[in-house]
Amino acid sequence: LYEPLLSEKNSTRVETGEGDSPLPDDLTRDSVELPDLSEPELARHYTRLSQMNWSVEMGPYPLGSCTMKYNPSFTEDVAADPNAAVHPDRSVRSSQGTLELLYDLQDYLGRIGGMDAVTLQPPAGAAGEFAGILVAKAYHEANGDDRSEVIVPASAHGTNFASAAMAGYDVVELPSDDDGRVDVEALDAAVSEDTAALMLTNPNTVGLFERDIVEIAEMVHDAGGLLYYDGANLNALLGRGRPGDMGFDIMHYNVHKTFATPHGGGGPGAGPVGVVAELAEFLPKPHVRERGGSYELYDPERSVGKVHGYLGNWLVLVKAYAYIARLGDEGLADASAKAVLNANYLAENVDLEVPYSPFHHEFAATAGDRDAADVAKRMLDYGVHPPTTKWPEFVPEAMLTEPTEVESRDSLDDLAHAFNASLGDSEEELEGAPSRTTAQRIDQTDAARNPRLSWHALDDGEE
Amino acid sequence: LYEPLLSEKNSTRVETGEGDSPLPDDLTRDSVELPDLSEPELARHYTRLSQMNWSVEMGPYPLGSCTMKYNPSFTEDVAADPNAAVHPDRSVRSSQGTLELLYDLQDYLGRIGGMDAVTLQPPAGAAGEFAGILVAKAYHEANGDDRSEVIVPASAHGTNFASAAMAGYDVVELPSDDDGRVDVEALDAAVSEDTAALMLTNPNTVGLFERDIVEIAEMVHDAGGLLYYDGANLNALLGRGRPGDMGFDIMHYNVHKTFATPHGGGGPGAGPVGVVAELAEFLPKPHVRERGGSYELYDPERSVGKVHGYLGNWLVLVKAYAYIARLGDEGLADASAKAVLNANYLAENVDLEVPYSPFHHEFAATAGDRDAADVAKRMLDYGVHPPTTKWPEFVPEAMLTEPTEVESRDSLDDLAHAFNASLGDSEEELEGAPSRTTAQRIDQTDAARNPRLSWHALDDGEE
Amino acid sequence: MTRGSPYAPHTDAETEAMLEAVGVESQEDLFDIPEGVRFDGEFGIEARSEREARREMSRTLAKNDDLTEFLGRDHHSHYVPALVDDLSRRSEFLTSYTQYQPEITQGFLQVLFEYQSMLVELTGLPVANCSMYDAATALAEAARLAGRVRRVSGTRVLVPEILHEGKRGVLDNYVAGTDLTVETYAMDDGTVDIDALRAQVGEDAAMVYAENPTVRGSIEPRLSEIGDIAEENGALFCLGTDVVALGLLEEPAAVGADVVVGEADALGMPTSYGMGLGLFATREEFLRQVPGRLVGASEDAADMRAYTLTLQTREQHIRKERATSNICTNQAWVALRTAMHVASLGPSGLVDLAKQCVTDAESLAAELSGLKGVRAPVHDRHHFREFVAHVDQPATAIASDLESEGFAVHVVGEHRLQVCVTDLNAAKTDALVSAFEEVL
Amino acid sequence: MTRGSPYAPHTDAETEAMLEAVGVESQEDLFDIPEGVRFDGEFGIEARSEREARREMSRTLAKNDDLTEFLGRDHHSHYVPALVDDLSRRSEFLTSYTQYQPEITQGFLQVLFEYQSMLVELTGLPVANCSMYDAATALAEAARLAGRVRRVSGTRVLVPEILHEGKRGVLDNYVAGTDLTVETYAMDDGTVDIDALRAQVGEDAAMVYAENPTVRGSIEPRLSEIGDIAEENGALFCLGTDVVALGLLEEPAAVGADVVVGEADALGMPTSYGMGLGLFATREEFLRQVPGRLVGASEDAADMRAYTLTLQTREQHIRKERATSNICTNQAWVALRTAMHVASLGPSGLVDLAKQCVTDAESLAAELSGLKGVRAPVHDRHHFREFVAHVDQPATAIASDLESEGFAVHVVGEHRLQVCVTDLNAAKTDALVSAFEEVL
Repeated sequence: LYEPLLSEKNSTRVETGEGDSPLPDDLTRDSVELPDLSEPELARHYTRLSQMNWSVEMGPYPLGSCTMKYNPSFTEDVAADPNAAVHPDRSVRSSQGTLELLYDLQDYLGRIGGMDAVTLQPPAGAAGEFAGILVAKAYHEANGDDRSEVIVPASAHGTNFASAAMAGYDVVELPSDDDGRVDVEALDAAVSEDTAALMLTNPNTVGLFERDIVEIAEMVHDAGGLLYYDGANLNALLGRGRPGDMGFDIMHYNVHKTFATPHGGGGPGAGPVGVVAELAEFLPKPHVRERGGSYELYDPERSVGKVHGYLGNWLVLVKAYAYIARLGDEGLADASAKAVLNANYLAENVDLEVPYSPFHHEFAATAGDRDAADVAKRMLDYGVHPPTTKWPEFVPEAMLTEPTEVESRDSLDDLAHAFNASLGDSEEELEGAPSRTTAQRIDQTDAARNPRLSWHALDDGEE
Repeated sequence: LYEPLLSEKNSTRVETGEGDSPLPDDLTRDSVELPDLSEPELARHYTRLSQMNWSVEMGPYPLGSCTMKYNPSFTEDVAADPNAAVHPDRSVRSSQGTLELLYDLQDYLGRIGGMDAVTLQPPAGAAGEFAGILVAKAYHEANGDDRSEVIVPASAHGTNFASAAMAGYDVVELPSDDDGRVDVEALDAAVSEDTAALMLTNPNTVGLFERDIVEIAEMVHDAGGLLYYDGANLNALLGRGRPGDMGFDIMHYNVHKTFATPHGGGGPGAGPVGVVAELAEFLPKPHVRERGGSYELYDPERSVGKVHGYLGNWLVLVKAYAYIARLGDEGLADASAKAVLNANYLAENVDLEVPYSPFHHEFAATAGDRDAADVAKRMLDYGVHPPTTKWPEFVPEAMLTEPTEVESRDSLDDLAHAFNASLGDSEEELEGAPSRTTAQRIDQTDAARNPRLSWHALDDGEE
Repeated sequence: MTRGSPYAPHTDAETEAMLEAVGVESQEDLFDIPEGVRFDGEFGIEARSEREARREMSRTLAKNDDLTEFLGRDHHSHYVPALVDDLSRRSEFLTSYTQYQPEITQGFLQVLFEYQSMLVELTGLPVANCSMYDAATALAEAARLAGRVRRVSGTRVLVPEILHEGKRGVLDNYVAGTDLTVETYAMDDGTVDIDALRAQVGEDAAMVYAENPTVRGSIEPRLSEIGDIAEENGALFCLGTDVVALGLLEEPAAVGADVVVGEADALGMPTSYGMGLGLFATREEFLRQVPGRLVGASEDAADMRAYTLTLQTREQHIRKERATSNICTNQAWVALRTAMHVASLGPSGLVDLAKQCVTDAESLAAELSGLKGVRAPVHDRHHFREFVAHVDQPATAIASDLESEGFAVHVVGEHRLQVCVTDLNAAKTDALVSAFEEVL
Repeated sequence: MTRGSPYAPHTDAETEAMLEAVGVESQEDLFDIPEGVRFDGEFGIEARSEREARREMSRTLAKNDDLTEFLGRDHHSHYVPALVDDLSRRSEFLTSYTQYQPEITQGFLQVLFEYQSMLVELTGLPVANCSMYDAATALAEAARLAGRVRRVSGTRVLVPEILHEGKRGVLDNYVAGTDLTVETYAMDDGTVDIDALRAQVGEDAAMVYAENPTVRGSIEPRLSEIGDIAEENGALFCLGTDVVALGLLEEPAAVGADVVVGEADALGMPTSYGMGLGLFATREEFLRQVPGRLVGASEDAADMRAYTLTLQTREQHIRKERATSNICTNQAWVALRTAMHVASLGPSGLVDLAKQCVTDAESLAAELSGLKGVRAPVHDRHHFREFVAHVDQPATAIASDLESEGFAVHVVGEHRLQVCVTDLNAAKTDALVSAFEEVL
């Protein structure tokens, strides 16, 4: 299986001066060289490439912390509605459909997270984190409160650190306790009048619920800080517990995780941010509200401003709305139940130790004396996608596994088989893996040492 | 690669009496047992099955006489227009859009074939043949002319024989001459006052133009017979010659061949039938006409009646219309030019004798002392779809090859390579082929000797 | 880049090189067409860009009025899950050809095998083909089968007097080339008049055809008696039905059906101006007389289960004029969609949908009957999806007025309308009733 | 079959068996949530069937008025070929995750590599990442990059006074946590006032940002001078543009651009309420400071070319708070669509489309200028897609009246409207001009 680059098939250089040019020469480039192929050739190119790609419609995608669920087809049709294809600079009067849908989604997300106000502007989870931290910062500044630190558990997603840093905060890393949860004593030591916020994921990145969450919230609040909820693992809690009820002040939602919008090979996502009432005036602008049966945009009084040029990833939000409307209360609660059941059932059938429990929607198994990354590569040969490996770091040779609710028992059994068969294979087989895939093991080191980032950078003679 | 049957994944038997039944027991069945799977499981089932299937978007599909061209995506979108989803029993007044489109398509096809009137009712090419022969029969009967025979060249498509027989005609088979064309002397001998029609494909099934077509037409007409054009090979003639101009009285169009509607793994197609003015009153009912700017349905005066319960395969006709509208005069003429060029270029590069020429859109190579079917199976191992084999029968070990205009020179070169590499392989390799495919060589004899036509017929223990 | 066909990939340079390889100077040189019958290519059809073609056709289609259709009469549709559109449009399915090379078309073959299996389950008959064009051609093929099989000596095909005109028309044409004749038998209050049929049938009958539900939506209460009458007279019993009705109504095999025909595209397809999917199932003994394609299971050289088109010696490309039928291209992709829809529903979903066809029709008939000047259903029968309503005023006028209100119903008699309700229009029944009140 | 989530495949029996295997009695037993913070599951959100959800949302969206939009201002769209919708929707692309296992995601990686390559060609810069969220975040990331790179010592980011408010807002937020400051420089007749800029820039500038075309559609005539000014003062030159403009206007590398940002979704996406695709390209020397993902070529164990995400040590999941950016999920699928659209156009198609953006805007401006009370374009510049028109009457009133006639335009001043024309609305310019006549 090998598909040449578009440029290797046929390229043409076109002079912009050919034919009539509506611009003087000094305003135009001379020429442009691009692939030049017919529609049938392009259709085959992309069809073949698609056949060289794993997806959630092909089989399990148990990447821990990524919540790769089935993406219902009908949500695509809704997003393709011609009436959804509107420009953000239309008048509010002529955009009532869009605004109503956004308003209702704000409302749904508020209910689901136990939050009082929700912005839909952040175009991804990390952008949501950034927006949320901006809100915290604006809140403290409004109080004349100069705080310089954001506390983040060592096991947190890398984005938490980066988002806090982007907002100008110093990041204070918090170690885990022996049970894999927040070390409350360490937190007590870390929290101070410099603490702007504590960012937490709950269940955390090994699937454990932070049992001391109420105490943690009190500690942070007593010090004048805010509690931020990273929504990456919200799928474990749907209908079972709400961040707002646990004392969180700010949270983001990852709609491509919890609400099954397609991940699209890397994006687009959407990272709505919910806040408690006290923080609503700081949300990004504009915001949608309802007045006398119609919907309007307004700028919250002390808005942090913009985190996206317009109002975010609209079409993704439409799909998230569709998913929530389809499931309703009963479906949402069932999603978390089955996600947790699946993780527990799978762990039961995988021949690996799981150091931390009781876990919920995901578990961090340890590959012990095997290299977790090699085991993962070998799993590819058994026709499944492997879990997240070597993360979180405090679990040795971690294989962080999240099957989600969409897997059937049969497919979990297949997945367990792939784990166990890989573990039973020799070191040589592991290091030589994968061999039954489109590409064999790819040299990452060389890719980074000798970056070739476009077809221009490839040697002509290379195959 | 193996995908279990739906029934092997999960089936449930449901009693129809469960819950409230709105009918008395004696009007209902007791129960029904069907596959019982969730949407994610079904999505994966069909996605995996699709990945076990060749299609024209994967590569060349050079089946001679089948004209497997690229099917433009946009035609699907047009057919999915909600306004196309109408019921045939609506009033004419409320169906003007559908009727206008059908009327215009009748007109387009008339121009393309050089015919005076066209019915769109036949749901496939063979149904078109049947409808056309019914028209011929009605015409003769209207003339008080009792004719019992339809003449068909030995090299014709099997449907010609079957359609004529279905209409109650005796089929007279006409041999080919040494040049691969109609044997005019033999025709002279065969034509008589019993001749209802001669059915011809032109270019014929080895791609040769029937040079004596004008003489042939005269012979048939002089005997009081009609000349029928089988449109299967019309792609070779687009914009170059029209059946109506050659003396044909009746013709069918294969829209999934000439006009690129997708073949759908076997159908649906559409087989419109064009006739000269004299025969228009015999066309199936109802027919579309325009009166004072609006469109209506009417029954032609001496209509042969119905060949489909309604008006045929509407959604297929919409796609054909879209294709014709996209190409226009220039595109249609280019399609035939490139189809013929591609066939000639490919033949030039294949290491096989092509006994008959000058061929147009397709050529019948002979595999000589190799088994054409085995060569074809071996070609599968080289990643292409092979040509039609062992047909037409008068070409020994025929490999009837029709690349169509959509192949690029590169893909024709790949195809030639697959031919030549297969021919270079040993008998053992040919007989053992294919080995790199989803399934290896399939036992056709056993399938027919021991028919297992449903999952009910499979032994439980079978894998 | 390309001029001419946007779907021909040749650049000018490539065309030149290829002409040179072939050894001719121009494309025209490749055509061996006598001068007298050459054509100059001027059809007078203007080429459009993709965008223009879409816009133009979209405008044309928008000339169809925006009506809520309460229409049925052999062309039914139900809500099609998005899954079906999405997966059936995958090019591997949509743009593939008939499975003449089964080793690389196992996917489609398996889907067709599963489709056949679903129909076997639903009809109770062991052989189902993988499609006819529509119910009308399926019925006509059934009659031709009856004319061919050895155990039938008669030549008369009996069909109900209330029958869709399209079915009758196709049947007439399909048997015109045989020694079969078609005649009608009487109905009694919308379903078969059993006594009349018994009296009429005789030993020279080749086939008795009955429908359940009928084209009027009535559910036949005495199916097995019809089967018995046919059997006793040496005729085949052909039953017409549809794929949803099969989920609830009596199993055809259980009432003695020899052949089952009908529409299967009530599942899987949107309303599509009568485009259909003919289902065709029969007994094992008629296997070699079946028209159309059959997919069977077999094994490959590695002894794995594999699927293939089978018993092709029945077909026209092998048997020519002695084939069981001339059908070649069929409705395979529609069958794929139907199979996907059946699988999406599952057994409970199918049974529930079928029950809804009964209850919704019943409720709507009752509501209409509550209006002054309307009586429904006319027939004292249970109904499936649709029913006939008597209206005191002229039916044509009422239908026309309803159309102005945005609703379409059938006119089936001077004072008779026919109304069909499915999950697609069920939410609009109140509006229909109001419109009736308005126009009565 | 299933209750609860329609996308969880568990039958009751399977659930029971799995619970037993796990060793608990009920699903609830698996949740380790203290009683005080448990939730009862009652959000008050009603579940809908797929059909109901579609119908309801379709009705809601239909509340958007049916307007012909002549709107642009950083959110542009062109006709998207059906091919792009069809192929991008293939589930192998749409439902895949980031390519952390490159051996089974070569397809998407190659598409992203091709996307990067197209941007390299169009910008003339050797490094393009595989997406930012939108032009605004791309600009903001460019400023942060300028703040990080060694050769820049200044801290002032200079942006044009005419700038989309969304870009300015995001930029302000992205630099708030750094020592960078943002200030505006003057424009002259719609494009950069070169002399004012030269006077203002100084040695403490970190970055000079200019746009071509501007948010008003004006084509910048003195780009290379801006580049020179930036270079002479040790600042980076960041150029904002879009993927169509790149097909015709001056090549950014040729005018000294260090970073190119802008919207790439002008190709590949329908109008989508501001959803974007931030393009980001830069010089080789800044490679390790680039935000976002990069796809590189490498080899696999069989020495075949293969693609992989590379230089990930820049990213947050490795480098945490020292990452070049917090971006993780990006707009990969939009980039795939854009690449497909560019490939569909080919070089001639892209150049032609860009030329059309100039000529259509020019023609429409001329036609509007022909009306009494309108003058267009206001700026004595060439324009791309859009331009500003002076209207004698209050702009708000005219825009509102035009909306009643079915057209949307921007109000950008008391007496200024902005009008954008692309292939999507070009067929309606006559109607727009008539509507103007109507409302003036």
